Amino acid sequence: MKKTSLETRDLTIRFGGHVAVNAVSCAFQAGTLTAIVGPNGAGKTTYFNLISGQLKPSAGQVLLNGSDITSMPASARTHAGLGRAFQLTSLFPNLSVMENVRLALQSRAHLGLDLWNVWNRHKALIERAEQVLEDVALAAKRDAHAAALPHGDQRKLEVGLLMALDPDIFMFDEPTAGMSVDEVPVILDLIRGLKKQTHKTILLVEHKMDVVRELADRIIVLHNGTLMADGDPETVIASPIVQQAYLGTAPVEEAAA
Amino acid sequence: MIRQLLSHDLPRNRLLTAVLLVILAGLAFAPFLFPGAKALNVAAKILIFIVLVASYDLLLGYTGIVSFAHTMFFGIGAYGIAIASTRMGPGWGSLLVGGLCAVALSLLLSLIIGLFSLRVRAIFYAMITLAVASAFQTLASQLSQFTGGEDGLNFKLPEMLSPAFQLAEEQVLGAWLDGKFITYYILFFTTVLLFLAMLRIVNSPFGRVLQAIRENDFRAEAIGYRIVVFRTLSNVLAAVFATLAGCMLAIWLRYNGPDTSLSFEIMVDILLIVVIGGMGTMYGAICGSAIFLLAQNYLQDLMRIASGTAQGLPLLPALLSPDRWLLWLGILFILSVYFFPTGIVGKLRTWRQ
Amino acid sequence: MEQATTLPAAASPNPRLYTQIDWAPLALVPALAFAALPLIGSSSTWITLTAAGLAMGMIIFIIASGLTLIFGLMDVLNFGHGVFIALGAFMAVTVLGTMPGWMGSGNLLLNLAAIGVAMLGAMVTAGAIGLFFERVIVRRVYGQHLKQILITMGGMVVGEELIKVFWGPQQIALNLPASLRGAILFGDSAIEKYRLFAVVVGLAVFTAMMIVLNRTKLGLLIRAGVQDREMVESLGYRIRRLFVGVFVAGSALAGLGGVMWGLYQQSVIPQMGAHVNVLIFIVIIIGGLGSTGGCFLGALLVGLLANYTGFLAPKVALFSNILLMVAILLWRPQGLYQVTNR
Amino acid sequence: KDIKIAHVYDKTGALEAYAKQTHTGFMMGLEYATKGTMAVNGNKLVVIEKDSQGKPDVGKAQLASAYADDRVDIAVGPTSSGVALAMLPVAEEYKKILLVEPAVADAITGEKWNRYIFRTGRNSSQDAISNAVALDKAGVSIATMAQDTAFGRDGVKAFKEALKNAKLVHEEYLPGNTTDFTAGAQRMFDALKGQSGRKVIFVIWAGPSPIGKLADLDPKRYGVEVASGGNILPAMATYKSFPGMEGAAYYYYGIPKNPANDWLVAEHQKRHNSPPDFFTAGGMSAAMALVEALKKTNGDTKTDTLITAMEGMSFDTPKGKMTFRKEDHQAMQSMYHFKIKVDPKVEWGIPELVREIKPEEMQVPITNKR
Amino acid sequence: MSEALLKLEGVHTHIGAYHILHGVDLEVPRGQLTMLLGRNGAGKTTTLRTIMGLWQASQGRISFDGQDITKRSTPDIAQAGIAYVPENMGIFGDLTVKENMLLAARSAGRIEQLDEKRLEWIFGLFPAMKKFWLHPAGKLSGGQKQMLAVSRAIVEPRKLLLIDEPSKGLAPAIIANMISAFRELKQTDTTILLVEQNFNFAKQLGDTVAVMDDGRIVHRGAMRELAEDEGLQTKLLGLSLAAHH
Ligand SMILES: Nc1ncnc2c1ncn2[C@@H]1O[C@H](COP(=O)(O)OP(=O)(O)OP(=O)(O)O)[C@@H](O)[C@H]1O
Ligand SMILES: Nc1ncnc2c1ncn2[C@@H]1O[C@H](COP(=O)(O)OP(=O)(O)OP(=O)(O)O)[C@@H](O)[C@H]1O
Ligand SMILES: [Mg+2]
Ligand SMILES: [Mg+2]
Repeated sequence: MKKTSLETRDLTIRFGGHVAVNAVSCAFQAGTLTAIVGPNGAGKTTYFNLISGQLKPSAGQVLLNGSDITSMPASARTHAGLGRAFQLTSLFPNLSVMENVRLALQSRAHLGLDLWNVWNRHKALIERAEQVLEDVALAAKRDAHAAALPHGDQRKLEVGLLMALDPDIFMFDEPTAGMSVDEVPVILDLIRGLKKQTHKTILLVEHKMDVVRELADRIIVLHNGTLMADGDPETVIASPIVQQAYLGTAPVEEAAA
Repeated sequence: MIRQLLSHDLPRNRLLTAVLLVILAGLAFAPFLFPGAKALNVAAKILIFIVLVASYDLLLGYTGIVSFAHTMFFGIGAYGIAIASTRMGPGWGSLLVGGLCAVALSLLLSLIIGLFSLRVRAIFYAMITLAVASAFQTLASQLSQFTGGEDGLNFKLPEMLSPAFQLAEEQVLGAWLDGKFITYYILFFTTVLLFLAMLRIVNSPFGRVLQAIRENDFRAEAIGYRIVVFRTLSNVLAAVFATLAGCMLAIWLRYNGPDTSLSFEIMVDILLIVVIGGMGTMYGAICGSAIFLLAQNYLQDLMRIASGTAQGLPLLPALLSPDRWLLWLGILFILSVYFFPTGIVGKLRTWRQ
Repeated sequence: MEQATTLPAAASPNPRLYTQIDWAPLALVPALAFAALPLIGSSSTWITLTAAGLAMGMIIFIIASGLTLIFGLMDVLNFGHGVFIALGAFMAVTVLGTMPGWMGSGNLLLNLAAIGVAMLGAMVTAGAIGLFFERVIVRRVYGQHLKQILITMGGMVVGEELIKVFWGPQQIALNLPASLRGAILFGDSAIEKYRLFAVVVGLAVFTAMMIVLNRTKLGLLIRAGVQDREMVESLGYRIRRLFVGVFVAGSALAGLGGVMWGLYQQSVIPQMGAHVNVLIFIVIIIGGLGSTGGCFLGALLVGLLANYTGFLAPKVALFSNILLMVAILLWRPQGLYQVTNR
Repeated sequence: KDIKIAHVYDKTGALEAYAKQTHTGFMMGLEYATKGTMAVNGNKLVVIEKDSQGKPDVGKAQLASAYADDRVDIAVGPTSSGVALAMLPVAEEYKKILLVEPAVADAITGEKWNRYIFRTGRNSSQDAISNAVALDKAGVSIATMAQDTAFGRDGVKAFKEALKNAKLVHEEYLPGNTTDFTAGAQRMFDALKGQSGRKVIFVIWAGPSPIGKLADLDPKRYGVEVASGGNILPAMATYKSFPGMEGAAYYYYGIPKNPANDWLVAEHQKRHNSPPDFFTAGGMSAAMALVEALKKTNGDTKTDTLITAMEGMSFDTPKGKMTFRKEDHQAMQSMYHFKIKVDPKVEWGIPELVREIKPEEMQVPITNKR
Repeated sequence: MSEALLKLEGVHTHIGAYHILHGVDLEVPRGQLTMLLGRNGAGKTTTLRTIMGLWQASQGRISFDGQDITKRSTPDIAQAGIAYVPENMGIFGDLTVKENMLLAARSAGRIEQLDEKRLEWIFGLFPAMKKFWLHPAGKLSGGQKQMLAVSRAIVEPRKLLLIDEPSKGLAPAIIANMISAFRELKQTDTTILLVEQNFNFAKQLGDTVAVMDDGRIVHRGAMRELAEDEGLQTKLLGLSLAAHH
């Protein structure tokens, strides 16, 4: 039995009258990649926001390695080992690609409150940042401003920030959306690499079913904020609810890939 | 060695380096190069504004916080010295006590303001600080038993710093070694020290986080920086440096009043200098202060000449009258925001790498 | 596939959720008034103070309305707003100066006509200068708050100096016309005639703004333009013209406010705009930065509280605005009415 | 040898308009006193203008620069009391005379005084006492309304001390930037309305006069009158609402009868197409005092010589004869008890002379320490 | 092949100091759906923005429906009959879904004037639009925003739609709806230029195709050709994903 690293209990959030995430209880295990699927607006991103602390739940708890982190701010959760890449790319636009990654590493090294040394005294951070940029295939653009990158490269940098944080729990929110077909493998390889490290827990929101099918150890389905299905990929994908509500009555492109 | 002193944040441009060296030399040898009460006064003001503006740059240029309460801290520093020297009589002890109390008060106030309002939207914060600063100014003029009200406080300094004190009987290289001379050099070395300290702060890992927060606070929080802590700290640091600048001002003027250190005009001046010099560069504070204060003090003289030559033309003499110097300063300012959005330093740096 | 069967307007799951009127701020004004009554004691004094305070609030609303309009729609914080107020007031001096006959006569209609002409003159001038201001100064800094603050501040300095060039630096008297002087008595309480006039003008401005903003597409378009100007242009609208239009309207309102304020002060000085800046900023912060209704209520609250504290504890009156602001912000950190999440 | 005089005044800033009048008056005064030669005893008078911008720190620096860089012999100015107070120690440091005109704060010739300070302008006490003399009758009840500043409080204090017969029933202090007077007025009405006899609100206010606004609140319904001192001409426009109002003024061009004033009024009308105002007369007085002193020393500008000459010196001004009191160097001068007359053709309420209050009638306290 | 509704000839675009488009030649035939493909940073978005007049072409000529629109302003170009769905969706977050749609319907002054039939058709395609009709658009989920952006472009008939990656972040069911929507639009004589990364999506829809690389068009032809030629796909698009299967 694998160890449960992250758990949500009855996690709920309401916006006005709308229940975006409705009493979701779910446990995630280290060494497992769980894909979260569901129609648009099902509450996947909101669920992530609740786990990583961008939103406060109306009810329910988030537990990390057994301890309750529901009242922790987002920054503290990051230090506790939760890492997150965003669906809508969120970078430091006027800083260089290198600096974007370095800042993440610096946070991980708890150096933020160092007022006295010059930033570049911490050589190890710089070397590590270069390594991360290699990994996400952005080494050539290390000095460009993040804002000037094309959309696909921005997505890669978004993932790069997450890699730099090197958390125990990785949360990817549609990491490959808008990325060109030849770039997608870069990200997929990274995720595959992570899967090899058995103590990491990976959560992945993804609409591309081929990707999900290939990577996921387990799939959970959110629909209208409720947890509708949970199980191994084959069963879940085959279930009528997923076929109808998510993939649509006429499954289209799947065969081609 | 110099790299280390400058925290590896060099001017990065020949011309800029040259400009900075000229300003540094001018300030270092001002009592010898430009004897005369007015010139020395301008030089001292430049020193004070370098500290004040650099501290504001820390807040605005690096952290992206627009605050109008910066003069409040400047004023606290100046009042600290003024009130202590008035109450306790002239002496080094009064300076120390006044300075320390002022710093303590600034720490407390900036912490409160920071915690209270750094959670609200940036533009909201700007306007709230504006209101707070104006209330503080009212308060200062109301507490007239302490602050001397609208009239302010005139006070004396320790014997050694008073104009009557003479270090040597004779002039040395054209300068009288009097109390003013000593005060000037105290200000000069304080400025150098404080500036280097601020340069170090913005180039520390902490300073880098401030820039990240300026760029995208949401993301900064998400990668693990508690932004309330960083913003508040940046606020507190800026406040403390501004307070020290205020102490310097009071020591130089041997006077303080609400208009001298708390007025909104000074706030406008600070903003102008930051922008003219170049936001988020630190060196901008040096270039900006030097240019702005020279303009402020000598523009009127220039205009006197200009309006003389424009005599007889319609409207022009009225526009060029030395009394309208603010008009031209305002126009210069608007133009500089347009054409030098990155300020002198930014312009020089991109001009020829 | 699910088919839509109902009409679009009724299709929302819970439309009331987003269209409900928020009553709490509205109740604040009467609440404040009645809370003051027992403290003041004499009811005639209370009526005098309340009426004066409400009317003062109306005047403040008029001078602040242009600023809220420009901020609410265009997200531009115009520090130069005060200059337009001063400009309006100085125009009133000039215009009324040419009509001593109408002003001096005791005939109410002639007096109002004279003021009407002055208002028109002030609004046209302020609007025209606003056009220039938008073109030359504000145009290039849309969406950049810091630069807006800096540039409009520069504009304020320049504008104030230019007023000195044209009208001189000294204070100029601006007398009320004969029939608006003095007060009307209700028993033992007195209400100045001019304040009644201000109430009428204030209500007219408020109604006009509410109609234009809520009953036409204009407000929507400009709010959209602030968020994503390129997109609005891509939808085929000439957003630039609209922006100019709003800026001109806001400046004209400031001009109108200047006439009202100048007549109230009975004198004008070039610095008068700068003097009211903090006051109107407080009002629009209380209102919620850009909400017309919020600004209106905020102005009334400021006016009332200033009068009550002025009577009960004059020292406190100095800080009444800021105390009110802090109290409101503690209650609602975004101001009385929040203009969505900008 | 030229005699250098610095005029340090608030050329720009909030008091710009007042400052301009002073400078015009000062220059005209030099011209009049030297009979157009601009020289005393063969020494040419050179005036250097310095702008204090209405800021105490700038005033201080400008004065220091005038004494040190321009090597002036005497300085004159400034307009604002705050600036003046900051400038006093500078005169002491440089051991040069500073002739204060027209800043009014009592402290200038009071606790902050030093022996290099002279003042031709009137001080707050003179203002207040003369007004008290004008209003002080038995059976009169008075409420004062003043700004809550040192200026206002000093004024009320001096006024109160000078009252012998009238009864002071209420002191109202309002913030300096008050725009709405309803609340304050209401409190004064409450205090006065129960009184019998004549009821007066006396207003001491620097800057735009608020009495027009008081008039709009209809004080007449309680039988309350409003009284105030003189002011500059634009400010006296509001006085038109108060025909018959009494008070005491420092200067109004139509009141004093003497050659200097006749010349000033005629010349000013000729050159500037307007009558001279408050501060014009003050500026001229300062100039005439200066020339008189230099004449006494035969153009000697040594500070001690000048001080000796000036202490107790009497000199002519557009307001008649003034005398520098030996103790505190304050110029003792006449004030004018007036009554407002309204003439539709004139833009302001005209203060008509009731009586000249001679310096001897006013016990202006000496508050400095020598 | 039918005549071109939109035609780009030798278009160059600079952004600041960067030279992004190096002479783009592109024809969009009337009544057809043209796919514009290419890897990240190839210049697809820049091409669309240049057509809309959001960037100025520094060289070359763009003509639409027989008129030269190279130097026209963006509102002018839009009024000529072009709707645009930008890469970042361009949602007005402060306005409700309804208000967003209302602004897109230029002919309508008030909401009641929106074409009801068309609206129902859109609600059928994207049920979420109906559900969140009066919600602030900024609170929608990523995919819902994308739906709104597309809905806005089709709320009124236009001659030409320029759409930048509409499928990203959409659930398969919705993608299927969108495909049928575009097919229906083609029936009503609407011309579409679509930028896409999702080749499977592109394959099902496109009539003609153009592939960009490094600011130039490197391939033009019928979609069917490219769909059948895996070698060409790998060469032009680096379709290596197939290799993992
Ligand atoms: N504002 C900008 N400043 C500088 N360079 C830019 C800017 N916008 C785009 N670029 C550059 O222009 C090139 C083309 O970008 P464009 O966005 O058109 O690519 P794209 O084909 O749409 O890519 P993607 O599929 O990632 O969206 C890229 O190299 C990008 O770095
Ligand atoms: N701050 C908010 N206020 C109001 N409603 C919200 C807010 N955030 C999300 N919602 C609503 O909650 C629902 C879930 O949104 P969420 O972003 O979690 O969907 P998602 O599953 O990530 O969809 P997608 O696949 O399109 O990204 C949506 O209907 C959205 O409108
Ligand atoms: Mg999502
Ligand atoms: Mg693109």
